[in-house]
Amino acid sequence: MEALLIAIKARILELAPEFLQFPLGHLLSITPVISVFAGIFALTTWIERKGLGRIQNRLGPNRVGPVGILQPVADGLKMIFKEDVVPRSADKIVHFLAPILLVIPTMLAFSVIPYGNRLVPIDLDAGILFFFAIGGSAELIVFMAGWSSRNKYAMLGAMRAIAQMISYEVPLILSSIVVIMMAGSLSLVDIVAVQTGGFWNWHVATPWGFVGFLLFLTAALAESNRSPFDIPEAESEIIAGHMTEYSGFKYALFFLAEYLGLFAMTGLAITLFLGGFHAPFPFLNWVPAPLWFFGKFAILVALFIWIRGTLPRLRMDQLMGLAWKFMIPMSLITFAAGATWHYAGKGLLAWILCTPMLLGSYVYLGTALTKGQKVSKRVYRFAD
Amino acid sequence: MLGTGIIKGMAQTAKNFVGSYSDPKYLTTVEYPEQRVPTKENNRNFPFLVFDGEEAMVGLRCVACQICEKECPPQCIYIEKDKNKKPDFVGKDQFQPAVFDIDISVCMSCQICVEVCPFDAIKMDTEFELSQTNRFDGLLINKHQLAKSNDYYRGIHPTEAAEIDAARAADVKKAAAKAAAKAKAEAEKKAKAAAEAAAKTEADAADTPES
Amino acid sequence: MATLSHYLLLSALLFSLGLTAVLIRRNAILVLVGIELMLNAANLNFIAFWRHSPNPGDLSGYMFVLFSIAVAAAEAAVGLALIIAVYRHFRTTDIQKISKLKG
Amino acid sequence: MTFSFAIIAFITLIGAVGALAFRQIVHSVLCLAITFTGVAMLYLQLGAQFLGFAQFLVYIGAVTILILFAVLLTKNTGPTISGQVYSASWVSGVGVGVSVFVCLAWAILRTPQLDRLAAEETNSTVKAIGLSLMSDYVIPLEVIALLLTAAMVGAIVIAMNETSTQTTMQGANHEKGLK
Repeated sequence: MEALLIAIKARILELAPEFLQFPLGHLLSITPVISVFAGIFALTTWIERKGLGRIQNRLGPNRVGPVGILQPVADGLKMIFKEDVVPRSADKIVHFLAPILLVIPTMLAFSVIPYGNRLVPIDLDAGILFFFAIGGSAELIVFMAGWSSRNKYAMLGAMRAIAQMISYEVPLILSSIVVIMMAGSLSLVDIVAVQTGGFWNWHVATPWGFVGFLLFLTAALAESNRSPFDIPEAESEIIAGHMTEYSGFKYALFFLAEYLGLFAMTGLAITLFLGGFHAPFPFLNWVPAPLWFFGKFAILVALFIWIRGTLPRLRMDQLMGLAWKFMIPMSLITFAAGATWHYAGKGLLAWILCTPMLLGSYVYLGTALTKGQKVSKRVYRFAD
Repeated sequence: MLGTGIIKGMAQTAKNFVGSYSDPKYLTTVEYPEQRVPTKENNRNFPFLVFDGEEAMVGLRCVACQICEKECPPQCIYIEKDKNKKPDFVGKDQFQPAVFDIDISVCMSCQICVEVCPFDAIKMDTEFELSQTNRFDGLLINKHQLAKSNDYYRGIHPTEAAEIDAARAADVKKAAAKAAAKAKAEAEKKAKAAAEAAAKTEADAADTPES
Repeated sequence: MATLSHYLLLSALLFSLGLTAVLIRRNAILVLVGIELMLNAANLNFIAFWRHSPNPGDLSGYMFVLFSIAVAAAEAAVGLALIIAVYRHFRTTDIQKISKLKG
Repeated sequence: MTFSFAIIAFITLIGAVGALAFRQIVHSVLCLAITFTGVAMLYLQLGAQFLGFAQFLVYIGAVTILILFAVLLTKNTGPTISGQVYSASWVSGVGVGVSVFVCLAWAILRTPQLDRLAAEETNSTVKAIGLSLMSDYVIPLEVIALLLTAAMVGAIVIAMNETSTQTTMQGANHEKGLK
C-alpha cells in the first residue's frame, strides 16, 4: 500500500513540469495528512458523543442520518453559518488572529510523524524537538485568545491553560526523553526503526517504557486540555475559558485545534512507545503499515473517550500537585530505570532491577501525594 | 492507593457502555418526540383558564377579580376588567375579563395564582411543548388561547378536578338550597303580603259603606 | 543567495532597535524586551559567522549560541523576578520613578 | 539576497519595530514573539536546525510567556506612553540607536571579506551536537545546568521575598520584635 501511494506520487510528479515538482511534491504529502486527520476529527466528534452517551446510559446523537452519522456535518454547517460576534472592547486584531494561529502549530505537528515505512512528510533530524517546539507555541496563542477577549472568564481560562500546559510540558518532555536516550536519536523515523520486529521490541513492553507511556498519556491529556484535565475550559465554572468570546467559525477552529492537538499527541505516543506503524507480530507484516498505525490510533482515541466519560474534573491544586509532586519525580525515576535497563543488558536481570525500582517509587510517591486526604463514601442527606 | 479508584471507575463505565447494547436496564432515556413517558398526574406547567359548558368566552369562570394579577411573583399576568356584566354559563350576569394575558416567558410555574383564585378559574396545565419562533408575540398568550374546558381539566388532573367539581357542585347545591329557601321565604312573604292585602281589601270592602 | 554581510546587517539593525528600545522605553519590562532583542542579534551574528566560516564542522559558534539561549532564559527569569519584586515595593515598573536604592 | 531571506528579515524587523513602538505592552511582547520566530527561521535557513527549534521552544514557549506573566502581575496591561512621546530622552535614544546602526553598517559594508556565501556542507546533525556537548563542552554544560538551577532558586527567592513580609504582617511584627 505504501509502495502504491509512493508510486502514485512519483507518477504525478513525473507529469508535472520541472519548476512545479518541489511545491507539488510537498503538496501531495501535505494534502492527505490534513484531509485524513480532518476527517478523523469529524468522525471522532460523532464517536465521542455516541460513546459518552452509552457510558452515561443514553443513546447519543441519532437524528441526522443513519445512527446520527451526519451529526458532524450538521454541526459544521451550524458553526459556519452562525453569526461571528466580536466583543466591542476586544482587541480586534489579536482576537481575530488567535484561532487562525492556533490551527497552524497543531497542523505542523503532524508533519514529523511517520505513518508508514516511507510515509513521513518530513524526516527531520530533530523531529521530536520540532514537535515540542511547535506545541509550545500553543500557550502563547491561548494567552492571545484569552487576553484579547477582554473578558474575565476568558483571561482566567487562559491563565489556567498556560499554567497547566507549562506544568505538564515538563513530564511530557521528560518521559519522551527516556525514549530518545534509549533510541539514541531525535528523529522519529529512527525511533520507530528501533522498535521493529514484534511487540516485545516496542518500548511499552519494558518497565520504563510502560511507566513512561502512562506518564506520557496523562501529560498528553493535560496538554490538550481534555477531561479530566479540562479546567481551562471548565464549562460549569468559567463558561468555556479562553473560547468564551468566540463564536461561529472561530470557535470551530478552536475546537478543531484542540482535537488535532490531541491527535498529534496520540500519534507521537504511538511512535515513541507503541512501535509506530509496526505490526505486533512479524507474521502480520503483510498488513499495510498505515493500517497498524491508524488501528493503534483508534484504540488510543477510544481510550481517551473512555477516560473522559469516567473521570471527574480535577481541582486546580490537585492538578498542579499531580504534575509537580508525582509526575515529574516519576519521570525522573523513569530516567534512572532506563539507564539501569540499558546497562543491565535488557534481559531478565534488567527486569528484576527495574520493576521494583519503578513500583516502589510509584507506591511511595502515590501515598505521599494522597497522604492526608481522607477518601470516604459521600453521604447525601436529601438525595437518597 | 493512587490509581485503584480510576480502574474501578473505568470498569463501571465499561459496564455501562457494554450493558447499553444488551440490557435495557442501562438505557434510561426514550426517543422523545416519538416515544413519551406518560406524564405524572401532579405534573404541572403554565396556567390556563377553565370554562364550563361549550362556549369558551361565555363559560369562563374568571370574574376578573385580579387577585392572581396582584399575587403573581414575576408579574406575568395582565388583566383588564370588562365594563359591562355579561351572562355566564348559567345565565347569571357576571364581570368577565376583557383582556387576560399571561407571558409564559416570564411565568415560573409557581402555582400561586391557582392557590389564590377563589373561583377555581385558573389551573395548571401539563402542556410543555410551547416553543415559538417569535420571542415576544408567540409567548404572550391571550384569553382565547388560555381558555380550556373543564373536561380537559378533568382529563389532565382527574383527582383534583373531581374534588373541585364536588366542591363546586356542593356550592351550587348550597346556593340552590339557599336560593330555594330564600325563594320560599319570599313566596311566603309574598303570600303573607297577598293574604294581608286580601284581608285588607276585604276589610276595606267591609269598611266601605254600602251606600 | 544571501551573503554573510546581509545577515550581519540584519543583526546590526536588530541590535540597534533593541538598544533604542532600552533607551527610550521607560517600562522596566520593555527594557528587558530590548535586551532580549540585542541578545538575539548577537546570537544571530554567531550563527551567521559559524555557517560562513571555512570550517563549519567546528561547532564553537553553534555551542556558544546554545549556551547563550540557556543563559538568556535564566536571565529573563531572574530579571522578571526582580521586576516583580521592585513592583511590589514601589508599585510601579517605570524606571524613571525607581530612583531610590534603599526605600 | 534571496527571496526567502528578504521575507524572513522583513518579519523579524517588523516584529522588532513593533516591540519598540507599541503603546500597549502586551502588543509589544507579542511583536517580540514575532521577532523570535523570525530569528528561529533565520537559524533554520542557516542550517542550524536544532538551534532553530531550541530557540522556538525556549523563546516562544518560555521567555515570552514569562514576560507576559510579569506584565500581568505588575498590572501593566494599559497603554504606558502618555502625552509627550517626543521627549528629549526619546530623541537622544533614537539618535544613539541610529548612530550605532550607522557605525556597524559602515563597518560591515567596508569589509569586503564578509561578502561571501556559505559553505555547502555543514556538520550540524543532532548527533554531532550531542557528541560535542558530551565531550568538548561537557564542563560548560554542567555549568549551565548549575546556572539554571541557581537562577530558578534565585528567581523564586527574589519574587517571594517581599510577600512574606508584606502579606503576613504577623511575621513582620515578629521579626521586628526579635530585633
